[in-house]
Amino acid sequence: MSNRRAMVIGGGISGIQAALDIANSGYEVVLVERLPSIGGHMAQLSETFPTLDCSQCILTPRTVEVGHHEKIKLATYSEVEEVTGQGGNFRVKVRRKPAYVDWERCTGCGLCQEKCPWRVTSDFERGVGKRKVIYTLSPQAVPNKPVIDREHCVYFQKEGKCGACAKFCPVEAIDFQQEEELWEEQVGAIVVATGYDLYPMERLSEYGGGRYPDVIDSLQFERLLSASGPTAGEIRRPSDGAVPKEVVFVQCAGSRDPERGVAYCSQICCMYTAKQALLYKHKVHDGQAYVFYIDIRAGGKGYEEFVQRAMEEGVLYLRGKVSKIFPQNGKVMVWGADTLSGKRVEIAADLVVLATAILPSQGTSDLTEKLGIRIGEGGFYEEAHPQVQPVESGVPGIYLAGAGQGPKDIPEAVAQGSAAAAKVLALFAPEVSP
Amino acid sequence: MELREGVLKVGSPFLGVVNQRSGQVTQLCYHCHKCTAGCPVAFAMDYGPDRLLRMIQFGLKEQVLCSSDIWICASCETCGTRCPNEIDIARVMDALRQMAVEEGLPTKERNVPLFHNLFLSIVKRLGRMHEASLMGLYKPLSRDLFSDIPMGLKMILKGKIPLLPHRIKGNDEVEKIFERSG
Amino acid sequence: MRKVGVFICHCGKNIADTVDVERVREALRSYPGVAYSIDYLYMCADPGQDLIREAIAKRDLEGVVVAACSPAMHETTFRRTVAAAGLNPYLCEVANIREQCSWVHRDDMERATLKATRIIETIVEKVRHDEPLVPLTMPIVRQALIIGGGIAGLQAASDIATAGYAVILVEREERLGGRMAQLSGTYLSLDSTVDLLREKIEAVTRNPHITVLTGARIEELGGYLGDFKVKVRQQGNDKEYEVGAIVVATGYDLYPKERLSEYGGERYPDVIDGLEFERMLSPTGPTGGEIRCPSDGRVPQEVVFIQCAGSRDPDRGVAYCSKICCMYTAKQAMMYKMQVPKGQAYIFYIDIRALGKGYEEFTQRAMEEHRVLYLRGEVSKLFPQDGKMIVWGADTLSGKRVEVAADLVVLATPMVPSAGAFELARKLRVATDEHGFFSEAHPKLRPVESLTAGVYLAGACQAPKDIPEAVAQGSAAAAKVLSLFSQEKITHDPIVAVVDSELCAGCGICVEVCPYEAREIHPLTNIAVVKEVLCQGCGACLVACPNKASWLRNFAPAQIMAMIEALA
Amino acid sequence: MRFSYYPGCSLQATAVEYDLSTRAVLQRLGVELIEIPDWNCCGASSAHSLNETLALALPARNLALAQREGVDLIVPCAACFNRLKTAEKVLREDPIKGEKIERVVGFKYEGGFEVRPPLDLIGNLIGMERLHSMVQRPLSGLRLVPYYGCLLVRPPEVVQFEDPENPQLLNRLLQALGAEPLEWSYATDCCGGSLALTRGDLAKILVTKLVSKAREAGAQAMVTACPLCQVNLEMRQEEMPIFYFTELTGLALGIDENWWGKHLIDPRPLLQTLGLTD
Repeated sequence: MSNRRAMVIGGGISGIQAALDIANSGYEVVLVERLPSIGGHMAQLSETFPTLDCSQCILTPRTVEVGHHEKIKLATYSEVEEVTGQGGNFRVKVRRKPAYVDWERCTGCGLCQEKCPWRVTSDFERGVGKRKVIYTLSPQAVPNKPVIDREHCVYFQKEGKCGACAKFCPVEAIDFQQEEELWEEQVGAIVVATGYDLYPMERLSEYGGGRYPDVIDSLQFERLLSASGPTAGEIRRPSDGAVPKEVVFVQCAGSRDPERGVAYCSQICCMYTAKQALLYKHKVHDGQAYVFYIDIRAGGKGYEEFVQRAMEEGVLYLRGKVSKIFPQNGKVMVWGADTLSGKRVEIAADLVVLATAILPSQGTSDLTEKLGIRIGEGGFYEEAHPQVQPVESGVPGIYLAGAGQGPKDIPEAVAQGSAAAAKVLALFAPEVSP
Repeated sequence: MELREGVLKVGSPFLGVVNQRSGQVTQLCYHCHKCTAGCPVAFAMDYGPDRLLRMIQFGLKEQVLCSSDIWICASCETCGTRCPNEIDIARVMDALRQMAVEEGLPTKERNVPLFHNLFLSIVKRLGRMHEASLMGLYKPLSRDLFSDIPMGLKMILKGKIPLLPHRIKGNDEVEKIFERSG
Repeated sequence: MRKVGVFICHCGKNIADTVDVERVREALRSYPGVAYSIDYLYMCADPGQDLIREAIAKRDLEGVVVAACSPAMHETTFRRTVAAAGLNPYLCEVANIREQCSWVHRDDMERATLKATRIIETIVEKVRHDEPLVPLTMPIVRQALIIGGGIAGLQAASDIATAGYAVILVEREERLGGRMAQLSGTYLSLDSTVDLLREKIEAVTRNPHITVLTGARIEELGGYLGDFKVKVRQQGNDKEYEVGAIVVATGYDLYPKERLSEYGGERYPDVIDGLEFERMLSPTGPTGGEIRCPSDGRVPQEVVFIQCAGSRDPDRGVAYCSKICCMYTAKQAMMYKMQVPKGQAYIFYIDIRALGKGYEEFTQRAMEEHRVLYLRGEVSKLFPQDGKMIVWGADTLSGKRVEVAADLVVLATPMVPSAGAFELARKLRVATDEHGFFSEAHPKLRPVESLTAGVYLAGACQAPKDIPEAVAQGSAAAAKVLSLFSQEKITHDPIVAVVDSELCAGCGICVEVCPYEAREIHPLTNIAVVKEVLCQGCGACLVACPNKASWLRNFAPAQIMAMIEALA
Repeated sequence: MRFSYYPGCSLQATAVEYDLSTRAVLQRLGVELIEIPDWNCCGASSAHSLNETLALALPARNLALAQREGVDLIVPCAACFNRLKTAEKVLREDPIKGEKIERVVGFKYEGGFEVRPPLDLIGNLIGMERLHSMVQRPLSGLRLVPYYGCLLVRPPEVVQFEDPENPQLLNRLLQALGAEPLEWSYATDCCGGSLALTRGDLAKILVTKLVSKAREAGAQAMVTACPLCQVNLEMRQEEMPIFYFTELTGLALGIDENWWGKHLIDPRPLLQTLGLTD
């Protein structure tokens, strides 16, 4: 008799969808997420193509539903430590990092975050914004419970100095002695939905990634566009806070570049760049947006029309790669080419946005070893058959969803989340005679 | 504005003016080159219709308006008929020619606008075309005195080119149309 | 007068920093009908919820307003809380003073406080007029109908049946497999589709839960979510089935070649479309897998492939990209080169859209290993000359015109919805887009649901897509069906439209405007009737009704007027 | 059948044989033509190159004259036809430009009549069957390529005539006349007519190509419906006669007008070898 509980690893949109589909069918789900709250990269996005729906607005009902769901056990700030057993009967050790906050007591009032005197660069804001040392990822975080960043916490680093959070916490939830937790979950099936990271900009040295403040990556630009981001949705360049009047978007920044080991296409950049350029034009009417591209890959419903709309609204597409980016007189000079006119192009930009390559999220390869599933080229999970078994891992009981299997956009990740759920549901189905 | 080494500046109103005058959304071009591939005279052009659209997008007004392309275009409409993005390039060419003349920009193909100007001046005067007058004016001014002369004589002999002009009765109406059209 | 309690949340500093919650609390205490008012740091936290439960018990509250964040966040939380205290959950409402007030007025505490008070007062009025409601329920027929026996439909059928539920699979053709059965091999691995498909078909035909009806069509459809009644015609016989859910997987057709007159339409035998070339490549095809010119059977030495032969062409009404052509063309060119190594393959393209795992590398392989010549440009004209097809094209990258004397030309014509899809959509009461593809409920988060409850979408009927995407969608649609079937009963939000039979004139305008097919005119009484389980509470009918005979439960006209009064 | 008639400048001069043959053929087919009085030049390709308003207003004056006649307007010259259709489209569909043109010309466009080329009149309104039944002298043995050129078929949304990539009316007409229309792929490729005088070198290249393709197809002559094409094609080569389709129609209907002498390349030797003329 197999165990009819499922585990979903990864709390991005794909994992959320899988968890909800399984839980809504009456089975228990353990949702494991590495970060303190769920939502994944979708929570960082501003608006979504091609409808320009606000990402946070369409995502929040889903995260909230997960948070409330009787059948879903949320294990955030946690990672899978060890997996034993087999399809139908897995035993999974989960390790939860110490939050130094007793989440049972914590009411999520946010007073600790307000009182904490220390600000550090926020990963969630991708470095273009700051957060407190005790923090949640966003005001809509699910669960809405903070964690203390031990590395930057004065209490930990200076032997007990500070402790403001503990002093002000009305429910005495701060627990500097908290230790990591390790426990075991027994599940019958596992959905792996660990998503993606972006290629580190620092490795794109010809573009000055990491060296020039006004050369940013696309998720940073999403945070600048986002109403809940550090600039409250105003486009301000990092160096001096000025509104950039000339913005250059560079697609395939790292992708389709076998020399860098990223031979594949990251699939979503063409569309989000078109969206970013369009949103930029909506916010800075007299601004000019340029997009350097190699091929415009608008292969989805309404996508081609969306790119055409961006062009119609004045975004200038230049077909070619950028060869070099460097600062000059307060501007960022972009040397590129336009293969359609056969000309070299030089733009004095105020801001450059790099559509950096999609990589499997960190820890993907560790997890494949723990799960005994295969990893393919590019470091993504390998499906059992690329055409007809896209969500099967090849190991019975373990299924794949979302960008961990390969770059994909939200609707595809959602469809895969549901598809993986279908496999779990079929596995869990009681034997019924027809 | 030199594209090769200089700084690309796109904010120029040229694109908008061309769009407005031609009634086309030229930036929808995705440069599939179908226009140029089917253009009967692209071989003689400086750039070809597709690149010309690109240069309009770049705002390279002078290069575009001084190009031979706009005068070599035979207005055959093959490009616009086949354009997947519904850009009627012949209308764009019309707009460019009109702008080039208005701006008085020089062109290698000076005989084409010369011809059109003489053509219209005759129509303005007579209400209709008169080939003999047109040739009489065009040949010396184009500095192309001798080509096609035997052909012209042959036509006169065959009664295909009347020597005396015919002025229509309502010529004042036609003149008014010219005046009101600016 | 109903005794209402008001619970004002600080949301930490999110609200309290901008809104003076104490003043709001005091202001509400004197508002008519408010029996109790209190503020707290975090209402959604357990102590906050305890406050609400205790107040209901101690003060005999008959209605609750929680002034906090958006109802999208915590309406469910608070309704559960009041239900636990014995109050009907629909007598609890959330007043949004965070997203709609504190977050957007950070620089003006005075007016933000006033606005918050007003927002709460309107919701107090709403609660005073709210009716206690119970969710609607209805039974489910646990049998699914799949329309279309291509790869997406097969996948959906087998996933649903594997979970133990009965499936009726209706396929128009005499065989299963759809378009995939016509293909030679898949891209990337060049595996034979025949073998891959055989496994999928066998999984379906061998499953005792699945009834396969080939050569069959949907004649009629009635009923709704959980209880559809479908009439299927097969070999002239009609049979009726009851199903609880429907998956539409009707796939695609290719755009008719004859409409591409600059490419010769159907005039030239050696100009064929992508599927015709697939048949030529397929070992089960008419040439036994040999590539031959249809005109005279010779082996073509120069083959020109034309991508976007109609797609991305708003001028033709096909503004969209057909998504799969870049990849199958690369595959076809590669397979051609493998069969005719000395031949030359040319591909005219605009953008190479290698959108999938390993796809980019695959097209690179076509260029590098197989020396397929990619030319960036569109073909302007095709015509026969001396037994060859002359192709006039261009390469925008060199700026040169290109002329090829080809033996064979393969057009990657657009994917269009399969014939009859539009009529089927009408029968199913499912919306389609301007091109005739079925419309999904939300482009991002609900890709396999239609807006019609109980009808799900899979595969290319929704938009062009390739095999792995179609398979994933087939499974995804199955997951929706399985979730539905796992419920004991269907429960439905009771916030639905109601009709005042005294006022309704039976004009039928509401039936027209309802996007969910939730309304009809009763044949005997000639009055609009709401099918409550289909109603999504969108309110379109209310607005449309010329007699104001309709309203939503707990949004009655008098109630809304009272809410407006509170603002005045 | 009664139609108004706009010959245009070319048909009074370089294309006089097109005018003669059109009038004769239509009369034989029972069509009464009323030449619109005091018509003016449509501006041809010069006006639209230099001045958009003028390019619309010049043909619009002729539409105003035709409107008074209240019957469909026959326009044999493909260039004039194209310009008149362009003006008509603006007057019908573009309220802003249309109103401006009306003001410049001083009339109000009310429509109620169509602008048609004679090919449309003969092929679609009279019909090929009727035409065929009236043929007295079938053009047997005459191998021809139909040549439409540009202005009769493009842009399709303006001229609203035949499929610009594969028009059929000329082929069907030649068949009805008993001639042998040949398949070739250049029926709507440009001859460079608008550059005939200004860039004769380019026109020559285009004409040479067309004529050699016609010869390759086995043609003895080409058949046109455009005076610009006809002149350009006859000016820039010396071997292949270029017919107006109306001339051949007249010949087949037994009309013995002698317009052949007007050609720059005399077609009579060809017709004589086939016994089609004396």
